[in-house]
Amino acid sequence: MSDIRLEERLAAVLARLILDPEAPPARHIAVGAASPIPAAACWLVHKQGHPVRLSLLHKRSGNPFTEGTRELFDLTGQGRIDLFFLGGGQIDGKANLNLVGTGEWPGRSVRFPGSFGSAFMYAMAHRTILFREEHSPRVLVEQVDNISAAGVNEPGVFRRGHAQALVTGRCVFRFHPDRARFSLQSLHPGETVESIREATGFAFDVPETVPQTPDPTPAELALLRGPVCDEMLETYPEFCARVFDRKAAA
Amino acid sequence: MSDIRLEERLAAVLARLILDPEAPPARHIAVGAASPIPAAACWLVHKQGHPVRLSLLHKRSGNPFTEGTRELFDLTGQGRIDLFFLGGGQIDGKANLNLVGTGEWPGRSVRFPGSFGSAFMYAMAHRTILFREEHSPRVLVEQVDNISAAGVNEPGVFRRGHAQALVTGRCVFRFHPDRARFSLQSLHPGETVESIREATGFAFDVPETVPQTPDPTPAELALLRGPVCDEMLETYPEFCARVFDRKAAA
Amino acid sequence: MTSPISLEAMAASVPDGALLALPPDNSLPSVALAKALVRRGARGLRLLGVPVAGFAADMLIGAGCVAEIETSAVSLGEAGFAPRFSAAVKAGTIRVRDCTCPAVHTMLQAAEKGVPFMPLRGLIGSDILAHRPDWKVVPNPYEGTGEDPIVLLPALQPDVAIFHAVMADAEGNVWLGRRRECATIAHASKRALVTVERVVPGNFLEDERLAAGTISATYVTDIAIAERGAHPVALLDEYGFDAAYVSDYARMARTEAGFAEWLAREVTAPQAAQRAVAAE
Amino acid sequence: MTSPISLEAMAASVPDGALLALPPDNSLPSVALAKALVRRGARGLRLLGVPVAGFAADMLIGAGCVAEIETSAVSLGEAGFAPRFSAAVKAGTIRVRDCTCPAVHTMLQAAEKGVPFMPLRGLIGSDILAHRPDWKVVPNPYEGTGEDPIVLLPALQPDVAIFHAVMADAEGNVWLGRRRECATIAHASKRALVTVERVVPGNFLEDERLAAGTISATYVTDIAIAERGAHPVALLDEYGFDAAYVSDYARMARTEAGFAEWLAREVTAPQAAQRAVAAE
Repeated sequence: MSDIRLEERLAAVLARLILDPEAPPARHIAVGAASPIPAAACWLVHKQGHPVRLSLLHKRSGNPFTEGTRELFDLTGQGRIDLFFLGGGQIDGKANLNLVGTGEWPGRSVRFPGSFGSAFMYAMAHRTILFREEHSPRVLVEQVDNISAAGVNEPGVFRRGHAQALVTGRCVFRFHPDRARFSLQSLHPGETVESIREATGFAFDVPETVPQTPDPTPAELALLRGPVCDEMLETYPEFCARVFDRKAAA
Repeated sequence: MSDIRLEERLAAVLARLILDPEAPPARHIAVGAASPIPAAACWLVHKQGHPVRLSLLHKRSGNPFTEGTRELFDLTGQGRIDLFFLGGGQIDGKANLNLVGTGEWPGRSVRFPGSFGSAFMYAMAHRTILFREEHSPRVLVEQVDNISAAGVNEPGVFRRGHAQALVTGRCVFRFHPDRARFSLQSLHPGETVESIREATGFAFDVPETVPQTPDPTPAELALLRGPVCDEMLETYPEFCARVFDRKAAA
Repeated sequence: MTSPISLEAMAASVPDGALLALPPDNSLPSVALAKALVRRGARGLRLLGVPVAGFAADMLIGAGCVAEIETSAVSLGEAGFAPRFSAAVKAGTIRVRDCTCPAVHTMLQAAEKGVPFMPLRGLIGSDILAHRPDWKVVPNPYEGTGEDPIVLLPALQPDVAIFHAVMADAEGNVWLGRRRECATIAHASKRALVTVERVVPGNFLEDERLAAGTISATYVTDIAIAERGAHPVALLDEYGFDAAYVSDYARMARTEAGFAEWLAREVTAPQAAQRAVAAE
Repeated sequence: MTSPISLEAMAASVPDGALLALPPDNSLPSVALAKALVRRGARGLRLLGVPVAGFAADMLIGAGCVAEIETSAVSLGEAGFAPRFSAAVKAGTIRVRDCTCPAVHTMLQAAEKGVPFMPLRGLIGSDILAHRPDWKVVPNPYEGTGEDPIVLLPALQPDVAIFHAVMADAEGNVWLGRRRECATIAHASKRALVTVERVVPGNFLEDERLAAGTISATYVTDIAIAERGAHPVALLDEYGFDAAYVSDYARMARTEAGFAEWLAREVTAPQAAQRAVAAE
């Protein structure tokens, strides 16, 4: 199926991670505004019939929050957000995230927009899926220049969850908070363990055999291109036009 | 003017205390539900043309709060409530209030409804006028059985305000937080220093001359019986019927 | 999303011993559910008045459903002291954890934010504080060492929030306007059981005029339809306070026997629920 | 009660150096007032993004009005990084106090309640915490001695809250629906300056449908009418986001010269305010 777009593959990969039976159940997922692929994954899970509540931040109509943006953080503090997505201008081998900037604090080399709620969400959501399409030594670094949100904490620090996995345009890494290391879980088509090593600035574990990331099934593709796209048109018009060749009605 | 009702006199006394130029300005006053005489005093000040904001708790229409009852306490915490009224099942000579009950904690002899917000409001409003119509040794005691809200605090404890005065059906006491004592300020008609001493369970200071509490002026009476009553009919129908011989339209 | 359940099923879902958060008589209590709890014979309930308790609490206490109450006051408002509460305190058959209004809000807000405690000004010098070993006085860490004592209050997470709203929508959102203490109660509690006058189509969160007064279905465990479910308490602009009903209660509940008679007539008799609805 | 003042008078009432709290681009920023501040030549402003900053902040920074910004992020959303903010950070001409979203809310909620601090979970291990000497890590007093470190944040009281609402009423109340961070900002700040699309008769607090989305006049210092005052940001169901306008800004503001040209055309030229209104 050469007509599978990378975005579709990534959405399907994320959907399977959401449903991972070994992870805590995902009853309520929050998705940030600039995250069309994670949003597509969540809608895919929803359209597959799984009972999941989606809080799509910055959705203009039907914004689920009536306390302003505080409510997402309060919900997460209460333990009601099961899964959140985070990215990072830099991500390191201990799953530390840098959303602030490179170089001297507060980002004198390249300033990123800022940490948003990451320093809180990463510790207080039941789990986090890290997602960054660009997979390069520039992004995946040995050690982030500045830690916006820490991958693990010292023993005794209250923390509800950690990174479950890191999904990139090249592969899926599983994160192991007990040893603060990633392991390679699957390779997207065209990638090898060696190509991943070259593109990755941090060391990671490699199991004896590393499977290929499975293709989205025809059923998944049909849902993505149909009902998932329908739901996303209002919030992500450019994404839907580019990936699904669909435009919102004027 | 023998036709002045006690409630009218008390409302006029309270209004003058609200406007006392020596006290911090009363720009925003909150009044509890069961307080028709303080409410009448506030409306009188308002109808005299003074720029005062009134937050009448439990007013059904036009309730000023959109955060629920929390908002009154937040406003007071912010320092935005200049004046509050409190009473007490017992009030003692140090201006301690007992709204919990008499006898062993939590009021095994006579249980009162409870402290409401007094333990907070008394310390955090810029000033409080104590009002209790019943003036007897049962109510005005040497020492309250249980302190719902303390009249004064140790040095170093943050506190924004204290009791300004205690108004009863017999007299007006001024409170002196520096020495934690009341002094007699004025006597209602028919009372003497001796009659007050007999009716009061706590010791208080008496200046050389104690004036009589002035009568409400004809202008004050006209306002109370007209526009003040108009404002109060919805919230305090029984009070208006009894004091002003007015009934709400059906 | 959530289909309404029956009032009796809702009452059955409240276990004996649960900590129930109830709004006051001016803020949409579910008297209908309180009556259903009496009918189901609930026992050992712990009530939290947010921040004060009223008619429903006094009735539950009188009916023997309540082991403990944490509140800033119990009052019938214009109808006077709460008679069954006062009797239970005198008899020592109820544990009272006296509180003060902003402390109730603060403890719930701490639970709402998922933090273990929050500070509150005032309270120092009060015997309410002296009787609360769970409230701690610490020096303000933002002042010099040991200065400026301030009270810390622990987060309080009720087992069940119970209140009455005007309406629910097809998604399970409920609308109750400005009475936002009910939102805080729902956010802070493990479960929220909400009675409503009616269920309407649509989604309140899609309507800018209604959204601000809506509690999201995220927090709502179950909904039951109970017409005039706040009665005798007023419900916004839907119906007024039934002062005669409460006065009658206050008079009869002065004695154990009078209360029992009232309860039989208004709550436990077969047609009591329906009669109560038509009572005003 | 409050008579509306002019936008320019409102801008004049904001002193140089003031700490201004601004809502984000999805929550009713007053872009109209930000432009008026540029026109009046405000200097040394300290901005607080609640919890993030967007278009208005980048413009104020580019125009040289801003000495310091405290925020969890500055972003133009889909239009990418905030160009004048990024340039100012690189040049070292702005002090940045990096924050994290719930910490902004918590510091304002502490001011709203009048307490000196509030705790917040998370943050530990982040360099954001390491660069905030005003945030303290203390052992949770509700655990055993020295256990469970938790962060305390000080109350933050802005000098001026600035936002745009849909409408004001005759009493000076303003209505903005579910965007309740604006209410928290108004409660926490010393003054609140609110631009509105229109002023209508009546009192929103008398209307159960509108009351929940209303900010009481208690908190509102002044109101100015600014039609399309959030533009290019969306305003509830009143008007949409003007993506082309923001993209054009993002492109021109990549350089100092391009920004100057944009500013002259859209803000400081005599008819700029009117043109901006008609721009979509």
